[in-house]
Amino acid sequence: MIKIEAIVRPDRINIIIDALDAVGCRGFNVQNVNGRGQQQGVEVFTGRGATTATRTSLPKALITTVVSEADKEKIIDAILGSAKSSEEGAIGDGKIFVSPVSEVIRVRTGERDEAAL
Amino acid sequence: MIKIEAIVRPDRINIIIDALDAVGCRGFNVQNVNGRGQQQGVEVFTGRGATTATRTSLPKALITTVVSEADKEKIIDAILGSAKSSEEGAIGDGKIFVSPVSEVIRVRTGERDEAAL
Amino acid sequence: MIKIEAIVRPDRINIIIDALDAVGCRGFNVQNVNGRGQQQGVEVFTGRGATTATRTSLPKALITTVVSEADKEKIIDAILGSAKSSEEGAIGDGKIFVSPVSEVIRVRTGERDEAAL
Amino acid sequence: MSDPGNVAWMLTASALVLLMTPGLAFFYGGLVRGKNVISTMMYSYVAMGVVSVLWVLWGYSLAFGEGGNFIGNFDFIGFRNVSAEGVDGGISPMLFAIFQMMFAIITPALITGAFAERFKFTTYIVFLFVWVTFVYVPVTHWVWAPDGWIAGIGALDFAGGIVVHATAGIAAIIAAKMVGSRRGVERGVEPHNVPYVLLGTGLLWFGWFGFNAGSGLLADNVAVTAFLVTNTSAAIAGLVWMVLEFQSTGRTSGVGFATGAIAGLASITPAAGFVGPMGAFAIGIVGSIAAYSAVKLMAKTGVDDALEVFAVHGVGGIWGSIATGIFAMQMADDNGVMQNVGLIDGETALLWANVRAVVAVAAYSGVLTFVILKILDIIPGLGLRVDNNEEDLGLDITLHGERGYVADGAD
Amino acid sequence: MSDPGNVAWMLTASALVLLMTPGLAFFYGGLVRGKNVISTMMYSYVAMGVVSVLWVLWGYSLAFGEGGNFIGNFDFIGFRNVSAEGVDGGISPMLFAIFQMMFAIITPALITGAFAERFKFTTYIVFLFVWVTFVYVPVTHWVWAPDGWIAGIGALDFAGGIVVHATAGIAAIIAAKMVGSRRGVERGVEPHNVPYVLLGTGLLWFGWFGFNAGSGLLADNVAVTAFLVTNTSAAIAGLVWMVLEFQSTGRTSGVGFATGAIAGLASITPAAGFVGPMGAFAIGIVGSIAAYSAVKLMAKTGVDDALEVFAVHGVGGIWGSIATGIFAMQMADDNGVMQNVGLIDGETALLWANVRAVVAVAAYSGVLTFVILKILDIIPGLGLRVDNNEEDLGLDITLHGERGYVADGAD
Amino acid sequence: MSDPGNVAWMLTASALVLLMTPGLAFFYGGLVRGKNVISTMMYSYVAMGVVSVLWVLWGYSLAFGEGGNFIGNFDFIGFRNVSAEGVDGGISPMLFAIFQMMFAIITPALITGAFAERFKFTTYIVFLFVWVTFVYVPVTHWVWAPDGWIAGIGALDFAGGIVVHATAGIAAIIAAKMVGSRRGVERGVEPHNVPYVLLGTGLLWFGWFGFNAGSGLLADNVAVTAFLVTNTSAAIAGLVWMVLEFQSTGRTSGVGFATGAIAGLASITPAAGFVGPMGAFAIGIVGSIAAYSAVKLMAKTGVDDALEVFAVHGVGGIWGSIATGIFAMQMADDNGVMQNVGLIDGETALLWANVRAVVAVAAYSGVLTFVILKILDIIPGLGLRVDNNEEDLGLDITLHGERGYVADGAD
Ligand SMILES: Nc1ncnc2c1ncn2[C@@H]1O[C@H](COP(=O)(O)OP(=O)(O)O)[C@@H](O)[C@H]1O
Ligand SMILES: Nc1ncnc2c1ncn2[C@@H]1O[C@H](COP(=O)(O)OP(=O)(O)O)[C@@H](O)[C@H]1O
Ligand SMILES: Nc1ncnc2c1ncn2[C@@H]1O[C@H](COP(=O)(O)OP(=O)(O)O)[C@@H](O)[C@H]1O
Repeated sequence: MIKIEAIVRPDRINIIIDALDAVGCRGFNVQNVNGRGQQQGVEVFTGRGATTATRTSLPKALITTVVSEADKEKIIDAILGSAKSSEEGAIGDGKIFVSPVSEVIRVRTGERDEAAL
Repeated sequence: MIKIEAIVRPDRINIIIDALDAVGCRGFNVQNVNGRGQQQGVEVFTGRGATTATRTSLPKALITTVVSEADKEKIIDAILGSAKSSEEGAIGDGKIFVSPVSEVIRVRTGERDEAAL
Repeated sequence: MIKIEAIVRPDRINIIIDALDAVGCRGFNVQNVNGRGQQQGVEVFTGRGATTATRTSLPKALITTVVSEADKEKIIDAILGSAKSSEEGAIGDGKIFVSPVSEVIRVRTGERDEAAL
Repeated sequence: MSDPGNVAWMLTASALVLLMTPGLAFFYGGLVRGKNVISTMMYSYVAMGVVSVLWVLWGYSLAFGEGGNFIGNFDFIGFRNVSAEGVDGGISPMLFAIFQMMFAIITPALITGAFAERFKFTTYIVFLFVWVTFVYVPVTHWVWAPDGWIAGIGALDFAGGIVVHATAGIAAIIAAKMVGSRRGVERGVEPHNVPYVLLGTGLLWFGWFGFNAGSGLLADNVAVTAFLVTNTSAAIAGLVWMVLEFQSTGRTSGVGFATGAIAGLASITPAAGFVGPMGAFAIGIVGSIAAYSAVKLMAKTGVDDALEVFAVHGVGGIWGSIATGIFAMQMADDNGVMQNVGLIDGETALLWANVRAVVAVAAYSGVLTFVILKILDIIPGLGLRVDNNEEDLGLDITLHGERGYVADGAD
Repeated sequence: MSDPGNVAWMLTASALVLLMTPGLAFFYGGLVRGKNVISTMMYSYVAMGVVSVLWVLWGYSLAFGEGGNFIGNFDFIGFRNVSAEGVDGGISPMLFAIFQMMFAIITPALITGAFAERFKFTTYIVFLFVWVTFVYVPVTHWVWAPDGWIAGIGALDFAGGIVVHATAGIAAIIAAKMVGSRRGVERGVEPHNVPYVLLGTGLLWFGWFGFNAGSGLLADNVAVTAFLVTNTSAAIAGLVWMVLEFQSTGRTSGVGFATGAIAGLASITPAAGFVGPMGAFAIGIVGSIAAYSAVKLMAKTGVDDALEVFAVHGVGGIWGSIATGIFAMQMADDNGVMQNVGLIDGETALLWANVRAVVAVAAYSGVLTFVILKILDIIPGLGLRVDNNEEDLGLDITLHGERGYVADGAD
Repeated sequence: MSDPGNVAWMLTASALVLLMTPGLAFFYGGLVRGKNVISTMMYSYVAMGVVSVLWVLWGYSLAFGEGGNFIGNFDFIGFRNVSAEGVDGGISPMLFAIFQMMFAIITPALITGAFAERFKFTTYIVFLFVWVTFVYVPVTHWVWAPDGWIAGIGALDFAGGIVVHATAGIAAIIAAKMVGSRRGVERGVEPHNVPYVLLGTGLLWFGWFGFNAGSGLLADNVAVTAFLVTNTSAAIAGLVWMVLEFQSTGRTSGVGFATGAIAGLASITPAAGFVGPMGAFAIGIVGSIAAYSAVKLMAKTGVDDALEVFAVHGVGGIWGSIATGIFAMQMADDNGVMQNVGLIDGETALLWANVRAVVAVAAYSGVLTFVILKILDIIPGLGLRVDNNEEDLGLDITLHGERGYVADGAD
């Protein structure tokens, strides 16, 4: 089993989730993070508004789903197809990370691995 | 070393932490996520209350602890034994994911791996 | 490629990010978690202030960056060099976890692996 | 005709008392867990809806109609015959009825702190109608209608220590016991948003000036003293709570100071028009110590009065009502001759009357609340408590279909 | 000289109405997504800046100068000749001008709910100046200046159902249509902070006592009735909305109760000085049902009036203005003889006048708002809408350089 | 007997000024980091406790007793001899004392913005008692007691530009310097909750009507003008700040508008009863520019006046006090003959008196604050600053045992 972590724009979440739904991925979780990459932070006011600083990072959302190897490509395709902010994409659209998971257990039943997904 | 990530109901956190304590796991961290699996989202109001939408996901908590392989089963048992919302368990009680960790370093001392846990 | 996750004190974040910048790590994300280790929680008031309880965990920040193996040590050194709360370090300064990542994809371009970092 | 100054002040005071209910919503809403913040606040807000309607339709009439010692009559149903015409040296009946309405709104809202995080919202709506009609309205008649029996025995309750705080406080503990403890609160609940608690405290303190300094119904020197002692009691009681906390834990919580101040406000309420600043100090100090001790005691009883309504409002209001009998200053009688009133001037009549009043009202509120909740519990489709799953997920999302806070992104 | 009581009440009422704008900021700010909370609140706050200045410089003069049927004149430019000296049996012109200023502030702020989360802030500042000058000021003159043509046809608008709510409501729907829908709101937007919505509701309800009970300009019995019916309509309208919601979904949202209450407040506004509590019930109930239905209907039109300004304020204000013609009570004429006024007493003149007034004002506000926005859209450097990237990131960080909430740690 | 209208207004005004302190708590609380939100708010809230008590016990007596040029006496200790009986054409001494109490509460609370996020709470409690007694009380006596020496030289401070804002502003910068910079703020601190800043601004603006329009102590035409100019100055100053910000960064922060408005309010305070709307424009515009520049300058000094108390309140109050000498309008003397007062009418006496007053008060507040803090620093068990670990973890959890916000789940 593998874990797919996608860092995406917060405003794309609903559309990405629909895409995941469409390819049959119904288990996932989402959280808010702040991230930086090529996309730089923005200038923000600090103190009483007359002085500014640069915010290092911008809000991003992190979707995590653990799936069987077999489903990997279709999930990735679903994300790639839905996460771009525009046709051409723009810096800051995000990244997908894939990593191994050795075991999965469903709390309710104690089922393990593929059965637990 | 392995990382154990447990997605659980937010209202079980204290009880799970007590169970972890009991088996001697004293290092972990917790965060709030929103998740979906078999348990579906709920209907919520949007706009000015007269229209509704379906919330895709529900609040969950994610406990992460990195432990040595040897401790794996007792940690998992502790979680399984404490995370269920009722005797029989209910959909949405959560999942445990286990994945490899290749290195651990303690910031304070620079100690590595098992010594750093 | 590997994922480096550093759990650190929230008040060190800016300094750590500067250190990451200095060694050329410009992609990462940050989130807030609550954690416990050797550092214990603190006593807090509950209810109407006249009764207390012990908070299990304290606020920590989690910085995650995915980098190529080659960059691992310099990133770790950058974090170790910037995350301590004082010269000697103190309990609760945090931990670094390293784990494998098998694939990376840039959403915008579809580039994979090292090219996507 | 009413003097416009008195009208101006009583309009303002009425608005101030109305604002206390949103203030209470924030005070209470901040103290619960985030998954129940809307639910907790709505207990207060919906009281502004239900009780406003009820009061106009029948509440005021039953409370202040000339019906006899125990209850009013139907003369003022739908505010019929409630004139807006001013009267010399006073305010119009309608303005009085409006001012009183605001008290009727906040009293049941106070109770909700006891059963927050688990009481069914639909049942609560019914409870509001029934409890105000059968508990609040009669008690108000007893104490504040000229022909009420408690007014008759000479008991004094300036702004509602008996009518508001004692009734609500006793109802709270009964309700908390009957509804049962919240699931999983053995370790105590950390307030999810302390700034809301402080905001609520600020609005309550502010609004309480209308509550107490308005209760003389005129913009006169009684209003001025009432204003002063209200502020004094709140201030000293907040400080005393802080000192008690500091002595036992070495820290001083915001919630503690706020709670102390509210205890001080509840305590001074029945006495506000009758005591001076020194009386206010005494009342505030003792009120704070008593409420603080009551919170500690409640922790041992195992009754989950979630937001300590009994310990703070009930104990405060009861203490204040007794204290009125102790510290009330000399007052002029109908012939303008000064009469001793309080125990400190050697009179026991008022103290005794107030004690009887408190006991009677507490007993009445306790029994009636018990009976009302018992009946609501067994009516099919009602019932007091949400089911376990709803409680675990939180009442906001399950009963109100909303979450208090929704983050962008994380759906 | 003015009676100090009237001055006291009108100073208080002015402050209360001023507070409604921060209240609105929280009401609206809670309903949007977190990334636009500051932007949404600033639409209201900056109106306190811009309109206060404009009103002193030329707004009041054009609105209340004796210029003729359609517009005032320049007599009071910069508050020249606006005396603070009290007048017997009334308040000074300056106090009247201050009270009116607060209405001019909140009216354009109401509109902003329609285009929240996407309207350019700089353009909005210009819009404020232009819209208040060319829409609000003339309409106010028509309705409330003694020589205004709508006053002349005998239409009655006690506290702004026409002037405030109808103008803003119509402007809102026009603006929403012209600015276009928000990106990605097809599924609806969950309010990001319901406690803020409730806080805003509390402050609005509180401030509305100044709005309505101040609109008689005296601390007298009209103020008292206006106070009562305001509260009554808000209360029943909130409850009605809750019942409608409960019937269709089995749940009762905090936002729904709040929205109903606001609809009730908007509905009673034009009638507040002319009806009794029974009229208030009728107005509140129908106003709430109408606004609820309008929200449902709007969802079908595809016009993204983001915070339902038209459905709630527009429909409420229009209904209330018509209802004034129906339920207005008998009033004394100049000779003190009671005259029938409303349809329920068999008179149609007022109803007819108010209908004409609403139609004229709605048409005027709609056309002018359209023209103003069209012009602002094509002026280089202005334009109505932020670009897609700014909208996606949120207006707070892109236009205001701030985030509503910044967590420690996570930079 | 007092006219009920004056009593009504002054009760209202007193309540409004009291509400400013919670307003300030939110204004300041929103500007700091989330880990210090309770700590920052408690600095304000506890002032409501401490100063209310102190004022009744000895503060009022020392401030307004007839003791001589420099300090009052003990005649009114414990509010002895402070009558609540109204007086013809005015308000009772007790109502005056209450109104003044609210000023004494907010003044030290203003200072706390300078040392927020690092000052020890226990030491702060002691500081409150000492600073109010030895700085605020004497200065108040000098300026506002009829026998005070500053009143004697003919200086005018309508509502506290000198007494409140100059004293607090100077104390703030001294305190900031002595306590030292916060750890790790080199990059500036983003306000953790901008809506709180805006809420605080709304409540302050609202409450300031009581502050300024109450300072004439009557519901008369002076109150009306003071109300108007207060609003005008706030409005224009907020806009000016926004323009300055926009010119330098292309964006317009909510905090900036808010800060400008507060600077405008501080600036108009000493002049509120003496100038008209045009004066208010001048005062607000210059006040905003001066405060904005001061914020920029402060960034270069390296003094970490965390929430810019000196730059905003100090500079605003000082400018306003000087501006009073410039723009004050003609006033009637005791014989009813109009006299020129301000520089614009060619008189220099008032300007000169006010400059002397400001210098004297600033010097006094600066020196005394320095001495008081020095002493508190060396008293064993006190000390000004928390230790590094407490500062890093945040004062909320370490000193108050609470976290501002607690999420469900994540323990
Ligand atoms: N090396 C990395 N490790 C972890 N997260 C990263 C890394 N690089 C980028 N990210 C995350 O992905 C987001 C988008 O990356 P960015 O480089 O800005 O755009 P793009 O991927 O389109 O070039 C960042 O905001 C950050 O959250
Ligand atoms: N494939 C998955 N990947 C990541 N998280 C998952 C996955 N499936 C479920 N989860 C998480 O586990 C939670 C519980 O799962 P759910 O399927 O609802 O219940 P159960 O495990 O009892 O069948 C979900 O809310 C989600 O947060
Ligand atoms: N085994 C673990 N798994 C996951 N997180 C851990 C573990 N141990 C510690 N942590 C995290 O690291 C933080 C610091 O650890 P702690 O033991 O308190 O200090 P130190 O590492 O300096 O001894 C904890 O608050 C927790 O968030």
